[in-house]
Amino acid sequence: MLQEMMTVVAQKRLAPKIYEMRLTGNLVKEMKQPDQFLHILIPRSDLLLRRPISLAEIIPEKKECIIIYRIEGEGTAALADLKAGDQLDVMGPLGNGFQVEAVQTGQTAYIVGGGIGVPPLYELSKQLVKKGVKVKHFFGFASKEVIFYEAAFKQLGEVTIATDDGSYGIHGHVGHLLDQVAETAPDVLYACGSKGLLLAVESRYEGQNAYFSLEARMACGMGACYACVCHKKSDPTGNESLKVCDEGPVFKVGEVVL
Amino acid sequence: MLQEMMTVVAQKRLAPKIYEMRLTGNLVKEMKQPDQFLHILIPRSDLLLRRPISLAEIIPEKKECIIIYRIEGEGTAALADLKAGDQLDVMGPLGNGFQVEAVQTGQTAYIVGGGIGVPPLYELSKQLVKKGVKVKHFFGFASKEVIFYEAAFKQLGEVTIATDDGSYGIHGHVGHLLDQVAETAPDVLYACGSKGLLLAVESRYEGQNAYFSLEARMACGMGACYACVCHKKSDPTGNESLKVCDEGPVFKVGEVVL
Amino acid sequence: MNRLAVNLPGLALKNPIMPASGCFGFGEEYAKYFDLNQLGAIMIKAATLEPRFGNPTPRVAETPSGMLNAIGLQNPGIDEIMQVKLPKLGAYDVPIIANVAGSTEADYVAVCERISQSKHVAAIELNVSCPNVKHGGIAFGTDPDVAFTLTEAVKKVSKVPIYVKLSPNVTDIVPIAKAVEAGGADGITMINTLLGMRIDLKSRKPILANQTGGLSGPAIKPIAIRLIHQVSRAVEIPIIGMGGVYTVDDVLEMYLAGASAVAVGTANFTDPWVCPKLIDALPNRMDELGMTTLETLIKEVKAGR
Amino acid sequence: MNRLAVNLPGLALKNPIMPASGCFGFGEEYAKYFDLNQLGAIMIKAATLEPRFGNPTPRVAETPSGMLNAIGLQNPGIDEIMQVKLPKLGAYDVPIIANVAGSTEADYVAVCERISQSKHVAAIELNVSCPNVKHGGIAFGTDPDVAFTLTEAVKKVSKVPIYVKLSPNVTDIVPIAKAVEAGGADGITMINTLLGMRIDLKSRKPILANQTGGLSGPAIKPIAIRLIHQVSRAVEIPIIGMGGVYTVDDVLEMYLAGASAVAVGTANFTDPWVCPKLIDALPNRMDELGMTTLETLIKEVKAGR
Ligand SMILES: Cc1cc2nc3c(=O)[nH]c(=O)nc-3n(C[C@H](O)[C@H](O)[C@H](O)COP(=O)(O)OP(=O)(O)OC[C@H]3O[C@@H](n4cnc5c(N)ncnc54)[C@H](O)[C@@H]3O)c2cc1C
Ligand SMILES: Cc1cc2nc3c(=O)[nH]c(=O)nc-3n(C[C@H](O)[C@H](O)[C@H](O)COP(=O)(O)OP(=O)(O)OC[C@H]3O[C@@H](n4cnc5c(N)ncnc54)[C@H](O)[C@@H]3O)c2cc1C
Ligand SMILES: Cc1cc2nc3c(=O)[nH]c(=O)nc-3n(C[C@H](O)[C@H](O)[C@H](O)COP(=O)(O)O)c2cc1C
Ligand SMILES: Cc1cc2nc3c(=O)[nH]c(=O)nc-3n(C[C@H](O)[C@H](O)[C@H](O)COP(=O)(O)O)c2cc1C
Ligand code: FES
Ligand code: FES
Repeated sequence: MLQEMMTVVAQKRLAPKIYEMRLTGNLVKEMKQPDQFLHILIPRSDLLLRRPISLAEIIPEKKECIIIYRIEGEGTAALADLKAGDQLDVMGPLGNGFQVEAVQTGQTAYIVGGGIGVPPLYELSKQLVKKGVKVKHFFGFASKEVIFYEAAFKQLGEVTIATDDGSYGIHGHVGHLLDQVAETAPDVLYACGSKGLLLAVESRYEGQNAYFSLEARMACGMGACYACVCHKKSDPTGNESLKVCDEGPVFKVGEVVL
Repeated sequence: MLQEMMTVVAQKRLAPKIYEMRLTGNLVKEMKQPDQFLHILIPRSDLLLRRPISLAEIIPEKKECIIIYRIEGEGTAALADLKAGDQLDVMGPLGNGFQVEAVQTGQTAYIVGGGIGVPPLYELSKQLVKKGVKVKHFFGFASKEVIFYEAAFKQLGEVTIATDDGSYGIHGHVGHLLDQVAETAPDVLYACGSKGLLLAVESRYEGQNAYFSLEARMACGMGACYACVCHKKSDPTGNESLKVCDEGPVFKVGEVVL
Repeated sequence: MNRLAVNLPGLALKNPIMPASGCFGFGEEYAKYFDLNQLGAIMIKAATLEPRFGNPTPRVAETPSGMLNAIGLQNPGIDEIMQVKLPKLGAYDVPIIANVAGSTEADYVAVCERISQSKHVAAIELNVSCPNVKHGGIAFGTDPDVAFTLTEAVKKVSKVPIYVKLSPNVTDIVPIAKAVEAGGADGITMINTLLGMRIDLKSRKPILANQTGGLSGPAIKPIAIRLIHQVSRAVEIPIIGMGGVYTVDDVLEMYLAGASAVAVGTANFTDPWVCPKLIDALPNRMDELGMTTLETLIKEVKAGR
Repeated sequence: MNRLAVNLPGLALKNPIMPASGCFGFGEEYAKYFDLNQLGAIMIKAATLEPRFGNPTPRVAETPSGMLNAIGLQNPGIDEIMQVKLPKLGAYDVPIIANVAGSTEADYVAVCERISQSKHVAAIELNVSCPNVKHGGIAFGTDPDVAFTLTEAVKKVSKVPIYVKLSPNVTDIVPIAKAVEAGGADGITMINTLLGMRIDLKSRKPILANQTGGLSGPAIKPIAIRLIHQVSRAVEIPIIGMGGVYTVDDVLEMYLAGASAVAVGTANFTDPWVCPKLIDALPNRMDELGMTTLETLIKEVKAGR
């Protein structure tokens, strides 16, 4: 099963424009890997394209999953209008997410996120901790106001936060944070966030055991339309491509051209 | 006030595909005349044009009104999905409805309706009876199955029904009914229904004190776009027109070309 | 300073929002809904030399995020428009743009000459793009040479600036835009509707009595944006943009494409108050997007080309 | 008797529904979602002589009831398509229609000649209407003479029937349709996308890296219906209709306009199961509308012209 009318269990505003939605349905059984995404049909008949939103948490015992999203445009605004009991047409889980296999029990993982790239890192961190991996979180946010899930991440491991405006934690972006705080090379690094964040990660960790998650405008979400491609770094012809939706969204740092 | 987010109080299926919707709002204060219509924005963002639906009953003391509609296409189907408590964007009341002033206390009115043309005749009949006019109803329906409000009309006056398939009442259409049952010329006649019904009425009552209500595909509903025009019978040039939305929907029989 | 003010040939607009021709009648009906003085301008229904009943009904049909119309230029003719309709609009302090249609060059010239003499008319919109009548001018809007000649001819007789309304139903709009500019047009309005059809499944016939009709509404907005973007790079004269505008974001997207003012058609039918609402909402949205005045925005867009 | 069966040149279709080119890749991905044997046919992604990466990203944007795409004919080139992609599709009992694009007549001829030799290809769709690449063939689809010459040239080398895919971005489609018929085309597929644009309000730049893109989806359906209606009256060869088909009513509206089969593009992105769903739903809806078989319907529509 790859599509279902899931039911909204609860919806909560976490910060200005940022919402947490809890969904239930049989599709939850299929959800395994952190940073796989749901391809969500917005309940507005003039909006044809589904919206990709990452899984923030999978709770198989309750047949529930959580997504966290920020209102960016009409689609996410319509999602924020939904109430408990409403139905939502969901395809998924789609994509290749973060592989917890990339690190061993007892090793240390750096988890690097920025803004609305942070949500999928929660399920990742949970799975790593469960595996016995030591996790350290390095997060960048625009300001104190839009920080979410700090307490939840603290339960899993150390959390260091930077804000662009200095209103909380270290003043600056995640790059600064990594330079100042992340003294040693980690056993593995996972990152998700803006292009700036991914570039900062790439410049520091290319060639290492490091993975990041990309965003792309999508249509099909399942590999058929070639909307979401990126160039392969290793390809001299420039003709080969990787598709973010089904070959990603997670790639090894250095595998693709940002 | 000419537009309001009205609230659905209740929705009831009267017959296959035929629904009664009860709405409440301040707009009810403006509703006076039978067969004025509401111009309803369908709560589906890909449908831009409002739908004209006649008032079937005005209940000022409860700040409520009733509309009765048949599912014809996407818009009316979406209306049928609404539940008590839902909001509906309503413009109106619009148009020139039936004038109860066309008949005097103590006189007799024939009320002629067919199928989904019957609803506005209910408010008309109520107002006539209140005025002390004797009402006789002549209704045509496709079959027994889709008859509605018979008991309610019977409370107001005599009801004679014809069905196309003979499954109830007289076998045939309203024209037959008028020929067979309506022996004498009434003091006034009001009609609403399909084009066939209107033609039947025209052929029998043109030049008399008779009025009918027209349908037309509309855009603005308030006289500006000229979508809903019909020709004037009295105009030899063929250039003059009457607009169903604001000069109608009710015209004197013989005033317009059907 | 009024940050919404825009100055175009013949049109000192207090704000850039105006109802599009054919979607607002001659204003009388909407005057019952709001004070017309709020509007930047009004584009009135097409005027022809003789009265026209227009096409048979049904004249409108619905399509996904759009509508088809085949009104067929119904209007009471220039005499009644000059004597009755325009004087009524004269009561408002709003520039009136008269939409002129015809089936021959002589028609256009005659109507433009007379209507431009009305003290209530600030500018003319030359409708060479109506897809709904056999000789409704669309031939004038699809051939650059014909468009040039017509523009030149009406410019000679008109006492007010001429805005030529372009059709999107062409392989390449740029030569046509350049031709009307060369013919002396003071501005361009665009886009008129795209030719479309809907067929009823039960009757198996087109829903519109005229068979085809003009497609308008949000469905065509991306086509309008593309065409305005193209034309604004090819000509110097200003563009009044239209096609599917429903929201304040749509208005500003038209500006970013290259428009200097914006007309609103179909949206009036969904919400008769849409024009005053857009005017009210513009300043806030401009603040959010760091846009100071519309005149500045126009300059910035031009500089960014 | 199979009431959904339709016979077209080279295509014995068990039902009339096929995914449109570019919206279904080479079928592999959708094969994970349903059994491709259910489909009437499959129109595969455009093939060019050389591998193409296509346009930079973003390549898609959303519009009201539509979308823009500027994929730019990304494909692995004819060699890999012949050696890898087509054999995989050969596993299914579904006619494959190969979409061919190029920037010169020689390109088209070379690709058509080779791909028509594949035993997995039942027909070729000649894409002379891609609006998204500088030399993507649209010039071949907007000039009747060029369209005629190209059609004639590929007909000479092709072992399978040729369907020419027409562009809606033209002033008059009829001469082009007649030209390809005269050039020997076995059928027409229509419509390709309309050229559109969206601009981002924050960056003030077009959302698509390619600036413009092709508009598809329900928004364009009334334009497709109008064009199919026009062309079906002007030529004798059959038309495969497309443009905004989402529902079984849309499929039948295409038939009433004059189509003989129907392709589904954008709808696959909203619902990957849309094609099998449409196939399932057709018989019931045909019953309701008193339509016995599609072959009869095609004849009735033709007779009613
Ligand atoms: C794999 C993946 C996972 C994501 N996970 C999350 C998440 O967990 N939480 C979250 O808030 N956001 C996430 N996003 C971004 C999210 O998809 C967009 O913010 C959302 O689609 C915007 O939709 P809209 O209708 O509100 O905006 P609009 O701008 O109105 O959308 C218009 C179109 O553009 C697309 N679009 C706009 N912005 C983006 C974007 N940044 N990325 C991809 N498509 C975009 C939309 O999908 C839609 O097709 C993810 C994106 C990807 C690709
Ligand atoms: C003055 C007036 C009063 C009416 N009162 C009632 C009533 O009380 N009860 C009732 O059931 N129906 C009434 N109708 C008819 C009703 O408006 C249509 O059935 C309804 O608009 C169909 O909408 P749809 O979306 O379901 O159908 P669709 O076919 O999907 O509608 C597409 C478009 O066509 C228009 N349209 C389709 N059929 C009609 C029609 N018969 N008349 C006008 N426009 C149409 C729609 O408004 C819409 O713009 C009235 C019509 C008019 C003009
Ligand atoms: C019902 C209707 C009538 C119209 N009549 C005219 C007209 O008389 N003259 C004209 O130039 N354009 C006419 N148009 C076109 C509009 O002015 C406008 O160019 C077009 O609808 C696109 O804008 P929109 O999408 O905002 O409606 C008409 C449009 C509609 C919907
Ligand atoms: C993402 C995308 C890619 C497309 N690629 C091609 C292509 O490679 N070749 C082609 O002829 N048409 C291509 N098209 C056009 C479609 O085949 C179809 O003609 C058009 O989208 C209209 O149909 P629709 O509204 O059902 O999508 C593409 C359309 C889309 C949306
Ligand atoms: S979104 Fe279609 S291939 Fe990735
Ligand atoms: S519906 Fe617009 S004038 Fe009647």
